[in-house]
Amino acid sequence: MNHYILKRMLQLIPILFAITFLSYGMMRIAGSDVVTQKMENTGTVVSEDVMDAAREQLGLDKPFLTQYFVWLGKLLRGDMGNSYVSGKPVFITFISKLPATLLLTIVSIVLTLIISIPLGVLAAVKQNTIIDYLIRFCSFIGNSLPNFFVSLILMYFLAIKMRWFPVIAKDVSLQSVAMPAITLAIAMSAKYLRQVRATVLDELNKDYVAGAKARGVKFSVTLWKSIMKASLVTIITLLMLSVGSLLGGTAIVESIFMWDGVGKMAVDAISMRDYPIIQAYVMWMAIIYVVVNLITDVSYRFLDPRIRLGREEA
Amino acid sequence: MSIILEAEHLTKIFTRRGSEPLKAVDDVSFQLESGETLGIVGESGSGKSTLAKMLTRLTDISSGTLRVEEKDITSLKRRELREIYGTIQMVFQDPMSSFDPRKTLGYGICESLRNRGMKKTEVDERVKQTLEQCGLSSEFADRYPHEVSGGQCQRAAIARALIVEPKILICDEATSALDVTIQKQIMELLQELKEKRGLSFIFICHNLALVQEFCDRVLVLYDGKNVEEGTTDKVILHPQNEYTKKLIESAS
Amino acid sequence: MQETILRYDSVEISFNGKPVVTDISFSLKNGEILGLVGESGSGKSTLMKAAMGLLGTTGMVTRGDIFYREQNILDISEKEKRKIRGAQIGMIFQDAGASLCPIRTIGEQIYESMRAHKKVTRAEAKEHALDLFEKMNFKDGKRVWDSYPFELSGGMNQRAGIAIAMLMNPPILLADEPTSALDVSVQKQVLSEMKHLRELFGTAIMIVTHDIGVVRAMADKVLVLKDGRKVEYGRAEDVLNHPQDAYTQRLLSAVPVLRRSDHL
Amino acid sequence: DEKKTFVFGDTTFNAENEEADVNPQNTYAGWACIRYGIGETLFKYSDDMEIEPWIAKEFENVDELTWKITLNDGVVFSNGRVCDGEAVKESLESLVANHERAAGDLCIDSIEADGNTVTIKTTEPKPALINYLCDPYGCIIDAEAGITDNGIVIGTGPYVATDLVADDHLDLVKNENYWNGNVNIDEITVRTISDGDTLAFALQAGEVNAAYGMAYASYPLFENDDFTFTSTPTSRAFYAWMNFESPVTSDPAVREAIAMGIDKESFVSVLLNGYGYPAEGAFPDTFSFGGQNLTTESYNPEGAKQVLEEAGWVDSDGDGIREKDGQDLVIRWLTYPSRQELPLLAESAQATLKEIGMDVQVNCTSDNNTIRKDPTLWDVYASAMVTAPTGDPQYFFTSCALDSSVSNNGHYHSDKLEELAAQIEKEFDTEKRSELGIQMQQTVLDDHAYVFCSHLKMSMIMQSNVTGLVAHPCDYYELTADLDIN
Amino acid sequence: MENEKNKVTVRVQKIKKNYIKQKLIFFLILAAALIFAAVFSDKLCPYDPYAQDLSSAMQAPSVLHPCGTDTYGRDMLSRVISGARASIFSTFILVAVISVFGTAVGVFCGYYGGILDSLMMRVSDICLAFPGLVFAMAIAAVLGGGIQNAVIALAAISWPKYSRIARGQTLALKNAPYIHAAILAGDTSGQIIWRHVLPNMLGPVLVTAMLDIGTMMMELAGLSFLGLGAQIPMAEWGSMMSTGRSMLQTYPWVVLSPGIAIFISVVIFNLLGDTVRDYLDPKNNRSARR
Ligand SMILES: Nc1ncnc2c1ncn2[C@@H]1O[C@H](COP(=O)(O)OP(=O)(O)OP(=O)(O)O)[C@@H](O)[C@H]1O
Ligand SMILES: Nc1ncnc2c1ncn2[C@@H]1O[C@H](COP(=O)(O)OP(=O)(O)OP(=O)(O)O)[C@@H](O)[C@H]1O
Ligand SMILES: [Mg+2]
Ligand SMILES: [Mg+2]
Repeated sequence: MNHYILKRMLQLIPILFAITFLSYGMMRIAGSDVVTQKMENTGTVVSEDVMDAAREQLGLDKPFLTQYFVWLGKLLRGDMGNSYVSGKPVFITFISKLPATLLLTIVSIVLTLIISIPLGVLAAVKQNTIIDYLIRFCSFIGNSLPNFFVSLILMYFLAIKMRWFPVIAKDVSLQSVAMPAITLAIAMSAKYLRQVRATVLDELNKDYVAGAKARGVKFSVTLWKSIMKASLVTIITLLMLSVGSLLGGTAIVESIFMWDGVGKMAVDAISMRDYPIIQAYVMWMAIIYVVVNLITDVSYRFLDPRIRLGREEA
Repeated sequence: MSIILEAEHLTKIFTRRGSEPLKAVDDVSFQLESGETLGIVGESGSGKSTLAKMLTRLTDISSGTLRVEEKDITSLKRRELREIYGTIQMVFQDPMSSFDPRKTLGYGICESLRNRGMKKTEVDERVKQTLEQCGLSSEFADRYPHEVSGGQCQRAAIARALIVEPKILICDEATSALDVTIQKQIMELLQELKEKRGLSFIFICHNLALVQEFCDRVLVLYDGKNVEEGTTDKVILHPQNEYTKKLIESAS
Repeated sequence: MQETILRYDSVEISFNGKPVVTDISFSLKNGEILGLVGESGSGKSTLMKAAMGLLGTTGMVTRGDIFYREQNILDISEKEKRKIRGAQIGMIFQDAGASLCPIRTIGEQIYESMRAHKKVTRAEAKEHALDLFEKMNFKDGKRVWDSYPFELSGGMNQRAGIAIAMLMNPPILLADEPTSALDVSVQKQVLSEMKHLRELFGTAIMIVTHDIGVVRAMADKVLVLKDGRKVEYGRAEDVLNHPQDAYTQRLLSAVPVLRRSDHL
Repeated sequence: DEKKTFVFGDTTFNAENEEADVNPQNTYAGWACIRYGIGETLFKYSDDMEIEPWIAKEFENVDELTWKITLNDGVVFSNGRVCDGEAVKESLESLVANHERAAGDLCIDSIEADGNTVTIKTTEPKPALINYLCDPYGCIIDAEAGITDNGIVIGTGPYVATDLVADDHLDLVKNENYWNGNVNIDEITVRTISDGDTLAFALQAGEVNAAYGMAYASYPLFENDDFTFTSTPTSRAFYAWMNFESPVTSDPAVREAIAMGIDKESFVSVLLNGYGYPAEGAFPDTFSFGGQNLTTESYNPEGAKQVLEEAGWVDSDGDGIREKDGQDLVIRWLTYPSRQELPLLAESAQATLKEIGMDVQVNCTSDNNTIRKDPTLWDVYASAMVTAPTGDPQYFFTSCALDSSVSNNGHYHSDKLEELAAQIEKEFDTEKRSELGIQMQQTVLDDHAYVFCSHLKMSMIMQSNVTGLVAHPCDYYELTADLDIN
Repeated sequence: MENEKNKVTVRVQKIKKNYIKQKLIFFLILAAALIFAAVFSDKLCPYDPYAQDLSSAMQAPSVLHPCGTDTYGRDMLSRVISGARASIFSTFILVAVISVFGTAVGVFCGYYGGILDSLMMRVSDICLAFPGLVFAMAIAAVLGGGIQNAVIALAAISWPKYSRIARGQTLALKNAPYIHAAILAGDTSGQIIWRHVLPNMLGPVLVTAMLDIGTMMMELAGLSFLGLGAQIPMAEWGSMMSTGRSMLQTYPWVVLSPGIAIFISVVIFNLLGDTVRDYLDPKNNRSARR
């Protein structure tokens, strides 16, 4: 097991290398840099000399490869550099914003589970009845609303009409995270509900369900003890795979709800060409993605005895 | 009689991540003469199917030598093997799954002829002929696997193997999925082919009664090893090996 | 005279409105073994599933009745059916391993099934099960109890499935090709255990098989089916030794027989 | 009695806008310092954009290079330190040392402090020195007290910054030592809310008391008794630059047609919901050198068609687009999305110019600054710029329209303009500078080098119980001591 | 007993007919109608979707303008119809490209295995681990905004999903007896992939693709929100919603019209996907075809 985890961690190294190099390269060919970007936003004019001096100071005048390896060298010494825009250390900035994003991610995943599993199971069990159609219809709605639009609707109803939640998050608290998390959860639930339904339907068709029935076991017992347990592997795979896209996809919701997390930070950093921040973001997201995948694989071993005890198939 | 297929010290080792390598077939040698029927028996998991796949090179041979018509085919490439498949053909255990569910039976049957560049009209004629030979009317060519019964499907599978006019036919439990009446029809068909065409058979089966009825010689596999070999009557009526004895004991 | 415990009365079973089994009547007495033979697709499994209420959403008994001890088990509520399933009528599936949930231990599932019908503790259930395992010639009953289905061989799974069905000691056991997935040697043990069960508890058994040898060895009566219709029904000796119907004759003649001596 | 708290929502207070904190010596963060009432400058602009006293009482232009400034008595920093000549000297010296733009603008040679007077010597004649000192970077801060890690400074304004998280919020409390009157509000939070719709919802929900920077489309929501608007024209102009190197826009007829083909009135009244002013020249009418003094084309599609027709641009193949010498009249219109008015302008110009037979292809990208450096990639560049940040006309021309201008990417050249620029460089008389400013605008308008479309009407919306929040033409002053909630 | 035999209980079975084929045809027609609308959007628009009339801006839905008008006084109905072309075509092209490319890579890797397989799987790992947003924004920055580039950006990060599905399927199919039979028939690897592997894995890929049409519409809308979507003045549903979002309270029809259009097409393609899945499901087929 430890050996396995170590191996996976080692696999991370080339991925990180490739990803950081890629993002460095892309940002470089993207043209424009933080110096011009800054100038434009203020709507004023600065001489070329001043801008060149600023570039030299940031090392932006050096060739691309030199810049990358300088960055990498610093990184290996534990120094992620300073933001070009705010001048603050990248690591501290990133770490200070990460909890907000993690909270948002976790709450929305939990919400997604709470919504999609019961509804998905219900739709599967009541396949082709009015309940099934109703649930699926709702999932279509959830599937066809862009999340910036969902946020507006939620703000309008929950904050303006109902006054349940504040429009703008004042702190990193459950009440503040509610609306952004619901926004993310709506789209995800719509997707997962259908996956859960499909998975449960698959399980329902398996022989062991008939077997349990023939032994006189209550359907509800079979449903929760066997079917759910069997479906959980698929559901967890789906969820974990989406953690990656979720962490990256929070940007829009974060900036709409003024949720001061890393997604919003990344969007701002990209539009400002703040390379050190972008690099840190890309790198951390990749690490989180790989770690989450690792956790998924490990959790399979607990959920599915076939993987835990059996040999891997050739 | 000449030796048409010769296996020397064939071994197949499966390596699996995180577990010991498994010798599915362990140093098996035998010879098949033309026109002869060799039965292979053994309990489930003893390596019968693996051996069959090695003989057709559908799986790689870990060690040993395999010769067909005196030609060493042990390590031929997939491309070079295509020629050999004109000599050696195989009928699979489960007839339904050996046909592509999305293609008609006819498509599967004539695939080998088309690959050999035969003209369409000629192919159709041959398919019709072969199907009839196997006791199916030519309209079955247009059916899909799920539209026919297991017995019909198995006959189509035999037709597919026979259409290239091979000299060796390997039947991997070709009848065990079928019920006795259909099984009997197929056995009769095979018997007829044997007599008319002088085909050589390798007949994998766990039904000793069938083996006894159909085979000239028997080879007993146990745990991948060749534990006993000899004429059918000798092996079944006077088994030497402990395992063979047990097998025959429980069969009756 | 033994009591009739299960009775099929002019049963017709349809899938999606199309009858696949028509006009089947027979009865099963206490301690009787009925062999069900016939070509594949003739409706053997369907007949059994009908008694268990396992025909699914598309299947239904469209004519006739099935009585369990004078109670018509087709028209009772799902709750009452559940009480009968397992406890009164046990079933062994063709692939009994697959009728077990792959990710829960055999023990858990045995306990769960027993709990569905009576109040037992886990320990009692285990004791009971290990007892039966021993009788069925399982080498290591404790290990089986703690194993997942995939950790056991096909034969072991099949036996485990049979054991679960027999544990509840149902008066009726429906066995759908219980041994065709097994090695010949294991096959023998299982069949003898089923016979033993009948001797001990007077269990009535309905067994589907392709193996005429099995029928000959076990069955008291034989029902031969073809295309969903009854071809022949009667005492085993009569049907097997003096088949009346052409199909039965063909069936019997197709069975290959192993010669154990040089003489024919 | 109860504390009065006030929440202000702003879409523009963020690092992207170079307002990462409130330190006036950090790029453009001085805007936040002055807007939110933390710092004050020596002089300020009146509503007519005239220089008024603030920390300083008066100034005297001793000679071309020497300025003597007298401070008000009793000005104190929020920490209690007296803001005397020495404090101002320290502040300005630290500014010049740390802020390149300020150093370049002010050209300070030396500063001397003597009690309440400060004498500044410049290295070259700087007629607009006092104007420059009104720029937000000129906020006088207590240089001794220093600047905290998160960029908080001590100023003389009515509010004191206590907490700051860039791109998120700024907390202010009442300056108990305020020198210039009574402060009504005890605590203020300035929230950065980058999404305009969120801000609108927050204002509706009452979570913010006043807001700046919403989408125009949201304005009708607040046109009722619960809310109050305050608006004023500013010198932020939305205008199009012509590329004189492009084969199309180097044709004077095309430029003239574009000038005639843009419907400024409708753009302002419909697309900006009336929250803007059609522009004549570079500066709004509130300035003495504003657009009221100029003559330029108004929307006249028929006239534009005629101009093009006469210049040989005709639609011969009937596709609605004119061509000349086999070349279609295609205008590549470069602009960027960060100012919500620009895409609106592009889209409306696209439609009106289509009517006169031009095919406008819009490229709206945040990468515009790189693209516009290459004159082969665009024909018209529409941008937003504060044309007179210092209340003086010279800045606009030196930065955009002269041979020496860094941003003259369209390579516009006019002998006449160069000459006028040389004059204004040396002119100290405000009235004469105005006059020159008008001539210079007229020159570029006659060449159709720029089309000025509209000026921003700077608008803030507040709950109706808020008083003392008034939009100012120069965009600098927002939260003042007058602010109150009833 | 004898008497009872005469009274045979008869039960009527309610036959739930499986209208899968009809359903499939129905949804195919609807999808075809959508695509038709997209292709012939020019002809179907009651007004020129790009013709501005600022004097009639922001009109509520009426007989003249069933979906109202937008800020520029353009007819919303015409814009929604004409937006079908950009939205549906771009999602179609996107989904087509990623599903074909991803499937090809997956089949290739799954069938041949080896170093190439590990390499491509690492590449797809990298694509999956790379934050999509950064990728999209970087692409937009390199190539400029615009719907094509948004499509390119999404394509670059979405293909691995298909290659994973295809690879898994291929690995499963590779050892199917009928593949062995094809080998014995003398098929080359290419012929096996083309004749047997691809047709048999089409189902899951096709279904994923159908469902992806909705997902990708959402993703495009999200990119539009960030200013990376369609360029002015192109009518595209996602960007129409994004630019119109401020008008939700004041002029709701401007944002709801494209929203409903997205909803309808997402529903149609989702239902089509579901039906295709049902249709390809052998369990349904057996009873339907027999
Ligand atoms: N691809 C494979 N990878 C790993 N092990 C395999 C593979 N194929 C077969 N085996 C193992 O090799 C052994 C022999 O299998 P094989 O299928 O040849 O048995 P068999 O004699 O044909 O059995 P049956 O009568 O059940 O068909 C078994 O233990 C099986 O698990
Ligand atoms: N769920 C179902 N829907 C429709 N038809 C069905 C269904 N289940 C069984 N059938 C049909 O009913 C008939 C009888 O099937 P059944 O499984 O009872 O046969 P069997 O005699 O048990 O065959 P085998 O020996 O192959 O198990 C077959 O023709 C089969 O196709
Ligand atoms: Mg085998
Ligand atoms: Mg059956």
